[in-house]
Amino acid sequence: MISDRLKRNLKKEFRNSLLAKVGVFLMLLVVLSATFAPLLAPHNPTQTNPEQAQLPPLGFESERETSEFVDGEVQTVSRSVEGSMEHPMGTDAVGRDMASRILYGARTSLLVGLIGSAVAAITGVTVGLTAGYYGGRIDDGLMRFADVMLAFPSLVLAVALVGLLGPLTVPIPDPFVTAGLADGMPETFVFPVTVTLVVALVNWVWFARIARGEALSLRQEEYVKAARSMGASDGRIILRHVLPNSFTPILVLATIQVAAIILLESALSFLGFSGTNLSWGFDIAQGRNYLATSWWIASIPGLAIVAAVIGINLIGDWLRDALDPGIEGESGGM
Amino acid sequence: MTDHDEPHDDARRTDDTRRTDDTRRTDEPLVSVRGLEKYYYEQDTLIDRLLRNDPVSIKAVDGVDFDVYPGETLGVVGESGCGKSTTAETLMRLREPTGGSVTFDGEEVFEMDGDRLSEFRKRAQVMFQDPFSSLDPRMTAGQIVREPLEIHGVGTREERRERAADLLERVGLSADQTDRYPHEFSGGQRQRIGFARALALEPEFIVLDEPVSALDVSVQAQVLNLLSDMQAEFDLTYLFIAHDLSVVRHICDRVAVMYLGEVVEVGPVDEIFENPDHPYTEALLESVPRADTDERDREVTALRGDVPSPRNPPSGCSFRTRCPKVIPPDEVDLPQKSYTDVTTLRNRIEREGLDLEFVWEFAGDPDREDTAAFKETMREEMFDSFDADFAGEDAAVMDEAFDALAAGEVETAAEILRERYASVCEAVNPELPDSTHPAACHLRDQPADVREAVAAWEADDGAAAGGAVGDGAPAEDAGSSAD
Amino acid sequence: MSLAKFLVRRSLQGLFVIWGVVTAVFMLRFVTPGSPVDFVAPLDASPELRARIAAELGLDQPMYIQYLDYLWGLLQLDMGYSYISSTPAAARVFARLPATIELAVAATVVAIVFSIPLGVISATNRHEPADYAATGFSLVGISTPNFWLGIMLVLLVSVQLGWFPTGRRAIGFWPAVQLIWQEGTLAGIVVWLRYITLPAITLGTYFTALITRLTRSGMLDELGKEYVRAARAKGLPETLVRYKHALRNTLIPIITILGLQLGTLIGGAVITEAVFTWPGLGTLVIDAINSRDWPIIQGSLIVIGAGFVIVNTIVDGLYAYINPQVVYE
Amino acid sequence: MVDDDIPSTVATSEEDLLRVEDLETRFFTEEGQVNAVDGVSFAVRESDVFGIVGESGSGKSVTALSLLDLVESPGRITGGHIWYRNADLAEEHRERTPEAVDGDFVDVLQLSEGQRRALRGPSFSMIFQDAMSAFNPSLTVGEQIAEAVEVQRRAEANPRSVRSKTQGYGLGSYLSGLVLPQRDFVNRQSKLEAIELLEKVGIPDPAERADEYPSQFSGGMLQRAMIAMALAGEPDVLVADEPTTALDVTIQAQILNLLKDLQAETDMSIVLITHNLGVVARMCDRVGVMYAGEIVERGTLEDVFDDPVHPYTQGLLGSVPDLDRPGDRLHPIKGNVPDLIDSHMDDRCYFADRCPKAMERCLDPPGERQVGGEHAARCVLVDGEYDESEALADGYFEGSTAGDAAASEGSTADAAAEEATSDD
Repeated sequence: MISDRLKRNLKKEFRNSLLAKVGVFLMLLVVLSATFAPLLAPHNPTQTNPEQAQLPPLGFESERETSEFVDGEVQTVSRSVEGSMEHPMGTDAVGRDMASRILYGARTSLLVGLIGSAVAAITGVTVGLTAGYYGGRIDDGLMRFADVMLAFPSLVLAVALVGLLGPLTVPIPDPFVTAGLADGMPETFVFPVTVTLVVALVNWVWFARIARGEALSLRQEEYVKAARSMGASDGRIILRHVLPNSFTPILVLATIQVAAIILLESALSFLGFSGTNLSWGFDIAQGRNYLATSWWIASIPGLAIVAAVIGINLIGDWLRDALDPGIEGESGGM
Repeated sequence: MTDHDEPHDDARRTDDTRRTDDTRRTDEPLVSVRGLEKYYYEQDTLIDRLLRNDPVSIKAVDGVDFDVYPGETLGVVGESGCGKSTTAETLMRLREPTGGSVTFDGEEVFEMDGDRLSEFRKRAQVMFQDPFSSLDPRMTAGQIVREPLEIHGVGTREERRERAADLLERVGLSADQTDRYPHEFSGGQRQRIGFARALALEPEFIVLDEPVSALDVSVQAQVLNLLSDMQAEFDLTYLFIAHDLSVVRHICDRVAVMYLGEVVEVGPVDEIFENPDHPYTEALLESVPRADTDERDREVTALRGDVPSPRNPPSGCSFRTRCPKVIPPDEVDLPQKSYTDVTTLRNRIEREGLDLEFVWEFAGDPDREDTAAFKETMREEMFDSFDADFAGEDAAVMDEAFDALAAGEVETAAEILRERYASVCEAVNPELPDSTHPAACHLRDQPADVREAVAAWEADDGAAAGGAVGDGAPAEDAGSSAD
Repeated sequence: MSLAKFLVRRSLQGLFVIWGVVTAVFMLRFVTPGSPVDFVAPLDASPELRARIAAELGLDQPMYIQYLDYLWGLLQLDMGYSYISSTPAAARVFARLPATIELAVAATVVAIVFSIPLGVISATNRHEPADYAATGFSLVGISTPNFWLGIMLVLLVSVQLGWFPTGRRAIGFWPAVQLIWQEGTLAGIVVWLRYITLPAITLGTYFTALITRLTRSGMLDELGKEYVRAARAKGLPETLVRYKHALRNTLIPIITILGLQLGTLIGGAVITEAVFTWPGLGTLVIDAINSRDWPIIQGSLIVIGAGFVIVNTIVDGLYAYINPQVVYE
Repeated sequence: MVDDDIPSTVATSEEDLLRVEDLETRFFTEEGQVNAVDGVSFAVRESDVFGIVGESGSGKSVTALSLLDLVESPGRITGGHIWYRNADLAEEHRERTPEAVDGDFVDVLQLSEGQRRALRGPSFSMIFQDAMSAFNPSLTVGEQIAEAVEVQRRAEANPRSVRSKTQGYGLGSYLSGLVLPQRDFVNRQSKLEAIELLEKVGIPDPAERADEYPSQFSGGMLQRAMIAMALAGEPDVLVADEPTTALDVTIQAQILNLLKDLQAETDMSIVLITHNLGVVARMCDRVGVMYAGEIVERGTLEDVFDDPVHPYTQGLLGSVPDLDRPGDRLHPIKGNVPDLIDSHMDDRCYFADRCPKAMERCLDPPGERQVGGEHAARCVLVDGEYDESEALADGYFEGSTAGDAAASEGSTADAAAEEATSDD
């Protein structure tokens, strides 16, 4: 679906734009972390170790209060701890390695983001193209339904649905561990199914709206009229003419939606609704209780989210600039 | 409606091939359009029904008749919004008609389905106006030309490929350009690709919807020549939609002139251009600036005003609001120019809403006291030569009307003027009579039923002084019953 | 079409959507696994007791009766009684509403005050340091999860510097204003400001960033249009070209986008409330979900949904008022 | 780029109001440098209509914008002079910038930006092709015309020397105008004048129409309103860029009649940009034919239409079907308009690749040659007849430019200007 011209534009835009390069770099970082987390992680991210709890990141110091026997009495002693290579990003309240948790957290964010966005896109585009192409009552019905969906803030709806349906998760065996390449790492990866479906459910409307708008205007294009005058079936017209020509804005929206969904997932995890404890949002919620003593537990996962989302947004801008130079863009759709 | 031309197979228009003999045409029309209507409705949603808003109909095409004979090029001309493109798209079944019928080679197009529709889609093609939007930007030239063949399952993959290459070459592109995308071609070349696509299924009939209006003149000439050559070579019948009269004159055999959703005049191209029968056609021709050094000194009387909105079309003849030749009633004896001024004033009052406040201000009396000044302003501003032309009864009626206006009684003024000056043009809608060069104008021959309606109106006018007929509704019935 | 007709039409549409919202919220209970009885009845309740509780809650009726009952109740602002506290749900929901509205309005004010000048500066100084700074800020702003931003603000500004409280709401805006003329003291407003500042910034940052982006690109778009060229051709001062012509047309569509973004604003408010333990609808709805307190869940969701529709209807009306061409189209 | 050695000064006249000399406007786009206007010279006489005719991408619209200094980034006027005769202005600048003054003529391009801006309205004004996009959709038509009136009123209220400074209507003034109606830029008097202007251009019920928005106007009425706006400053030169292209013929006839009447009434000069040879014939006294950024032929209307020398002019006239004398096949010009990208343009006569009479001599860029009187053309055929022995071989240019030229119509000069402004 990506023609030579679009490829050329993408390349040209990439060469000219520093921001596009930064975006691709950040995204690569997240994708590589997510994929090779078991190989890259220094520790098992779920392994607790009270001895090593609340260690600061490399290069930082932290005062820690411990109970020690001094002169036969239990006393609270303040002691300075330094970050070490052992735990480059420090450890959390129960001594789990932050660096490993960040790497594994990328998996959750990325998988939920990509699969959620894909499910939303497929549903929304199918509905939207049909409604826009046929118009009339089908279209009216969809648009009123979309209005109702839009009336619920996606976060509120997601919280309600996940909270009420309960967090279903599926353990997926980790191929690296199965292959014996990463001993000591978690054997399965916990994929939050409910969260993924719910984020898709609350976001498909955006795709439907964009696809509908595209279909409505493409329906008026002379090449679609020409195809009809030649006797092409509706199915053929939608698949051969309407879908390919609405692909660009849908792709741009899908990209932005990955970012939106990562933010949504982290918010759900933060509120404790996600069902997995290997998530950036979950760690922020944990770290929130230790702000006064261990700032890094809440800060570092947040930075990871910001970096990932910036990366995706930059890629979205790059795609939009490259794919849509002349066309009046509906700016993002959200 | 029959035409008087012989069939021909050479579309190149040189003077010796021009057909001027008067023998009636014996062959059957390839395409025959009768009473074609396409209305759109506004304010027709559920909420409007709840609010009891009446749907507003927009009569984009309002009872169009014409025939296209095998081998000829019928031009359809008119200004934007006259319904010419809608007519073309409706007759090709790209839009659902509101009424009327279209036959193609004797078969009713609107009743076709399945194989018969598919056959029609093969034999009749459309070529569109916009070189940018008529080709799918994601398909190569080759794919575009192959598409109709694929849809109708013509030939093998290899045969289709060859045929597409052959077609592209015929329309003047080279074989190595088949894998290029539309944006790699210039506007003229894109139109050639669109034409090759229309030719792919070896159709008999092609609707050319403004095929050259988006092109520069030098390129336009290339494409026009191509269209002529291909018509001669493949024995094609064209319906040529255009707004550019010189192009129409160049390429068409017969011409239909459209105004506000109706055909107002049809005839052989030379007759239309040299002896136009309808005042609109005449005005259209006069308006075109000629590329000639004498042009600067040619006196051009431009039509007044704008085309009325199709939401609120005028009663009777749709052209009467702009027509310089509106027919005065028998008892009125004014020069045409002054009568036209009266009709303009009446249009302002009845249809557009005259801004009295501005007249008062213009008269230098915003407090609305000096009626004499008001009347003076009306006479000066609305009329060319009031004092010379209006006398006796006319002067009295006008004076009475101005008095009413000065008093703010717009309805009364309208009534006073209508009573004396109502024209047959606003009462009865003229139709196209059955002839080789018909015009829908009361100044020309009219079909018997229109003549009857006129007679009835005149009788009624004489008796009731024209009051009731002027509002158009009953008159329009009289007109449309003639279908 | 006249403006009045347009407004009537738009309001009817809004009512229709609100009805959809109510229906959707009502249906939610029937697609959720488990019965409310499980949460209300004691763990060891006998079947008889469970049946009695169900009857008391009206759950033994057919679905359509329950639906009609609920609709009828809503028309009288009756949302049933909380399963947990047995107080009227409507009272609890409306008691929490002002806090959320205050937060949302404060955040919007923050956003508008900062974003539009930033966007204009950015667009009129294209490719200059100010533009890069504004673009950079807006990129980071739309990419930062607001709950994390809130926590970081608490960490830096409250915990480290101690400038603002870490959370909660000490006084409502309206009581604070009343103090001014009742007691003649500004102390109430000052306290109100101290407590709302961090939540408002937390919630407003995303919108500041978003509107900055929209203003910048919209303004660049408008400045490239023919009417701007025509305005310059007639010799109009550049100030008027920019602000009277281009900025005006930039802001008109942004108003609509903001209406649609109200959902994101309320969603953001929910989580911001969770971070700052702000006693609004968000904290109410999260608690209610955790305890399956259906009347509260339904009531809050309906108020949020209906609020969204009402605000959007008003926005559309305003839009039509300042930009009459939409009515004529 | 090496240009011709013959200076392009043709028959200067006492009555010249505007003398454009070697004007160059370029666009610096990502595809490369686009020479939209490439050494254009012409003169406009007082109360004369000068037509610039050419196809899309010939650079005619950019020429129009250059006259008013409205070329926007990435475009820039890179060279040439626009001499404008205005005794007052010349007097004012004689001391300060003597190099910009020549007799009563002032070189507009050598003035400061503020001074040039002050000339828009009273000296130069412009009407655009598409009135619907040239009006701000969210302000009433009357308000927008009143702005033009107000600009003029304020300019007159202040002595000429500080005129550019009165442009300083700052953000503060604007904001206070929003709050206090009496501080608004447009006052009641200019609104009334706007209504009078609407009346003057033949809009019925002008007081009512002044309060309507552009979308409530028909195309023809809005074009009239734009003419009213352009006339507000009583300009010396009205630049009309395709003023009737978007209109139907009957409305076009109205607008052309209106322009003729107004010109007769006000004695202004008009520079009329169009692709329609009929419009040129109807309106113009003198004509320049533009091709690929150059004026290839110019002279009086009779010179150019009855006696064309340049094969492009001949081809253009031969391409138009004649309304009154239908007949033979049309004689189009083969090929397509070049894209004006500097690196694609060989240093030669730009028309040679499409010219039926191209000779080896055409491979050098031809300078402008006098045909006689005011008639001049950039073509070697002025010097002597076509010589078949020197003809370029068929297909001489193929391969080198044909493909590129075809691919590039979208990025011709006007399109480049368009893209440049809409690009984010």
